[in-house]
Amino acid sequence: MIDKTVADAASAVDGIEDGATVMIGGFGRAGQPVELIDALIAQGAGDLTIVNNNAGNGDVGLAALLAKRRVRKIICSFPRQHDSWVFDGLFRDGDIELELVPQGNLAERIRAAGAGIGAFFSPTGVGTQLAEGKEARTIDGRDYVLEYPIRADVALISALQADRWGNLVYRETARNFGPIMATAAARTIVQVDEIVPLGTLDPEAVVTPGLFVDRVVAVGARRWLDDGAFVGGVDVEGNPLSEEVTR
Amino acid sequence: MIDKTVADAASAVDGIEDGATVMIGGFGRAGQPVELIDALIAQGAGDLTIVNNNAGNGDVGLAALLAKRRVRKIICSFPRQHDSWVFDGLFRDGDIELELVPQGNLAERIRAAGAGIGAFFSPTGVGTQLAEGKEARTIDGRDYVLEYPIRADVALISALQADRWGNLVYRETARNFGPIMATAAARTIVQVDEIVPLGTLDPEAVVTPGLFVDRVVAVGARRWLDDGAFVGGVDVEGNPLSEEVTR
Amino acid sequence: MTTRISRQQLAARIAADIPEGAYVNLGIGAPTLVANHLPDDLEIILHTENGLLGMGPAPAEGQVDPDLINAGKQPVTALPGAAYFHHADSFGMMRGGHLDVCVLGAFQVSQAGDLANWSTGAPGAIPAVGGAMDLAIGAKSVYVMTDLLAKTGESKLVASCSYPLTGVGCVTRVYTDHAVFDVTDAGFAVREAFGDTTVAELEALTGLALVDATVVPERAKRHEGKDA
Amino acid sequence: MTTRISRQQLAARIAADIPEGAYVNLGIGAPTLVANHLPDDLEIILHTENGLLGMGPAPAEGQVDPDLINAGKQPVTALPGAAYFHHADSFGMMRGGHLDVCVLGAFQVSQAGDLANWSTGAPGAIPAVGGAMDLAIGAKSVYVMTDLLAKTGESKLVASCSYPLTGVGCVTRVYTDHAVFDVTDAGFAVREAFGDTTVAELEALTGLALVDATVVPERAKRHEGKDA
Repeated sequence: MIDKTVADAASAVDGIEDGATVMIGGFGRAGQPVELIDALIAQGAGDLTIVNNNAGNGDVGLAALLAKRRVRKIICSFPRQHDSWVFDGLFRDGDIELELVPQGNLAERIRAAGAGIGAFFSPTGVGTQLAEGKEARTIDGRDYVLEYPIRADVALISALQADRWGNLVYRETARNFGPIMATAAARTIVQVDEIVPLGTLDPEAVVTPGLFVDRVVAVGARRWLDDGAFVGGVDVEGNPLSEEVTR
Repeated sequence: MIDKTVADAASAVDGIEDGATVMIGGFGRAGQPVELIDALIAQGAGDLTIVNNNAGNGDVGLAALLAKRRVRKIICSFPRQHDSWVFDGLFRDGDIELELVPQGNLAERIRAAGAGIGAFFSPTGVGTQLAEGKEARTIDGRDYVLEYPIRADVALISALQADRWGNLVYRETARNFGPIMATAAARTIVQVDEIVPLGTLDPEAVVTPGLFVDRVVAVGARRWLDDGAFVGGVDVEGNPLSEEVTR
Repeated sequence: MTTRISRQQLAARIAADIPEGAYVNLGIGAPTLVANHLPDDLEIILHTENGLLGMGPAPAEGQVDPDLINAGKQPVTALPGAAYFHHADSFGMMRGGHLDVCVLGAFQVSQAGDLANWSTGAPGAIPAVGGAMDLAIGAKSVYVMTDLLAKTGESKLVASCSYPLTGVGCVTRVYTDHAVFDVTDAGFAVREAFGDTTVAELEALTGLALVDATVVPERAKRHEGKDA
Repeated sequence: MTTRISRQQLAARIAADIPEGAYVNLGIGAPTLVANHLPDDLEIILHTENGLLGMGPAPAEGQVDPDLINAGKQPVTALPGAAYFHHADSFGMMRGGHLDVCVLGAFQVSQAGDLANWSTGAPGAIPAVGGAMDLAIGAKSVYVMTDLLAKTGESKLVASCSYPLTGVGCVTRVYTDHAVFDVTDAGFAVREAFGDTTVAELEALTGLALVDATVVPERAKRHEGKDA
């Protein structure tokens, strides 16, 4: 019997090695695999390359991982935010490497890795600083730059429900990077609100087939869904965070 | 109020011009837009370039369109079948041009057109006759050939249900080429079993957002779903077809 | 002194140019104000690049759902007829030319339609681009919403951008507090000057030679796109 | 005369090499027979490139659903845990190296692992390739299922293919009615000879120098892939 479920978040992140490239899903807080990031912090792997849309917020989650100096390089589209002070400090001090990628190229490069595409010509970024040094070509009168796949050793993503084969459904805009990161990593680790029996998920509505998933851990319903509060993270000291959703 | 529904298949295909490139969905009979193809035959456009996985079966649908010599060129992966005698005859007589494309490259080239990708490096077909004359490149130790998008003036596809915004859900393996062809054509025309009220389709399960759809026509439940018989096509003489499903 | 309209008036002015049935992406910041001015009796479908078509207004008090946010990470709602999708599909919609209109802010727009809106290029600044470059090149019509003059008094309409570019030749039209400008092959054309503002005054403010939009056609759309 | 096993025995032999949890694509024709020999008590997930993971057996009499077919356009069923997807996603699974095993037929396999199975190259033949080239390069392990000898008596294992290629260096292992061969850097290695067949007899049949698979390791998999 195939059973990709594991008992807890610690088991889920077991074996992530120093120097690994780790994709982390989520756009802002939606789809952020909070419990898996906390487990990665506890697990201790360092010298990581992180692929995420942002570079951490406040002092929790990815920002906490950065604060512990576990991250050598980050590949993202939008590091600078009002609450990205952890990344900002590391970057100004030259303690973290940044590869800035336009968000759509980031998504497409991840998708290309999962789909076995060797490289692709994108019109995004043409003529800008972010295309400097990249191969350019005019095709049918339009200008493009050549973009390469982004692969990872591990993807940490969040979904709503899974079955034991690893089939996933997401919820609203929390879907964001999860489905493509799941395809682009050698090992895809997923936290879900709940594991449902095989055959429960509508095969027409499965977004990520279990083919792409290696480990699934149920972390319970996100309490934010009940009371509008975002909880579940830990701060730099490891203390639980309980914070109202920012409007 | 946005309303992409049209009254009948004839209205749906109105305006397709001589010389147009027309994508036709379906893999075998699953997802084949039978009523739209019949309407295109009646509409009369010729000198067409057709993009389809196959090149017609029996004497109906796409085969009937070919038999009426409306098709100048076909882009497909698998023209030769046990019942592709219409195409076979035209091809042997030099009366139709064939661009043979491996099925995955066909799908990815259609997807690239819809996603604004200028070209992409594919590992499929490397070192074969079908890659002859194509630009080749080794990336990270693997060999690839450069493949270009396939765009169309019109896509004719079939789905299960639509709403008046053109959101689509499909049924089982009848999904096949519909979602990608919908993105790659200047005008996407869809036949569905039924139009449902806006808000009926689960936004998590919509496969083709209405953004990609221009016209929708309800053709009623395919009778095959009721009695296991494939009907709805016409033969070369324009007579209705009623045929048991081939095992 | 030329006539200036308020930020809300400008949002309303842009909203008035968006036809029913349009698929529209409103950029982070001021462009989001346009949504408040879209007529209730017209169906205009909003796209947010983090994976939603059919975005609705902000939720009522106590109805915040942190899984349902816009590109600015603010809580939103979804309308009947909405659809969710992942980031690759979402940016495929944009890059593939399927959106009709995108409204963006700007630091500078050049008379060739180049847009600079992601970085001032200041030394030591931490860069962040997000979806700006994808939005700039993706929509059939790219509208810029901005004050004509920066806070320091310089014109944001320029002969050529000094700030780092977001996109080359991508802007269709610029809506400012003084006037609406089309980007044409002959440079900026004044499509509409607000109140008693004159073309001569706009030329003085921008330092550019301006043409009359009524005699120079709007720049051709760059994508074939849908014809619905 | 060497020992030969039947087509069904060969299908069973291949099925025995597929572990639980594997994602498997069975090509059109003889390879589909392998499905009948997969143990009922093991979960092995079948992929069909026309958009289904979790494919089940043929439907019962009267239960044919023409929307639910396999790549050979035969009616099939879907198991609990199945998922549907479109063609670009389906071939992305294959091209991206996510399938563990693919079983294909062959006209010829070269000792470098080249596969020829889509065209005899005969003058006037109408070509058709379907998904063969994608399957050949996509799976982590590409197994060929074939008679060792063509009907005309020539070996299908060859020094180099004379028929048009489907894929270069893509075959992992060849299951024939006489023996199982691994493709190695040293050429074909006899992994298992059926009955009283000897390596010398196989060398005579194929005209190739063969090595013993127990002394030459299996070719390394070409994709990193999943480690689950």
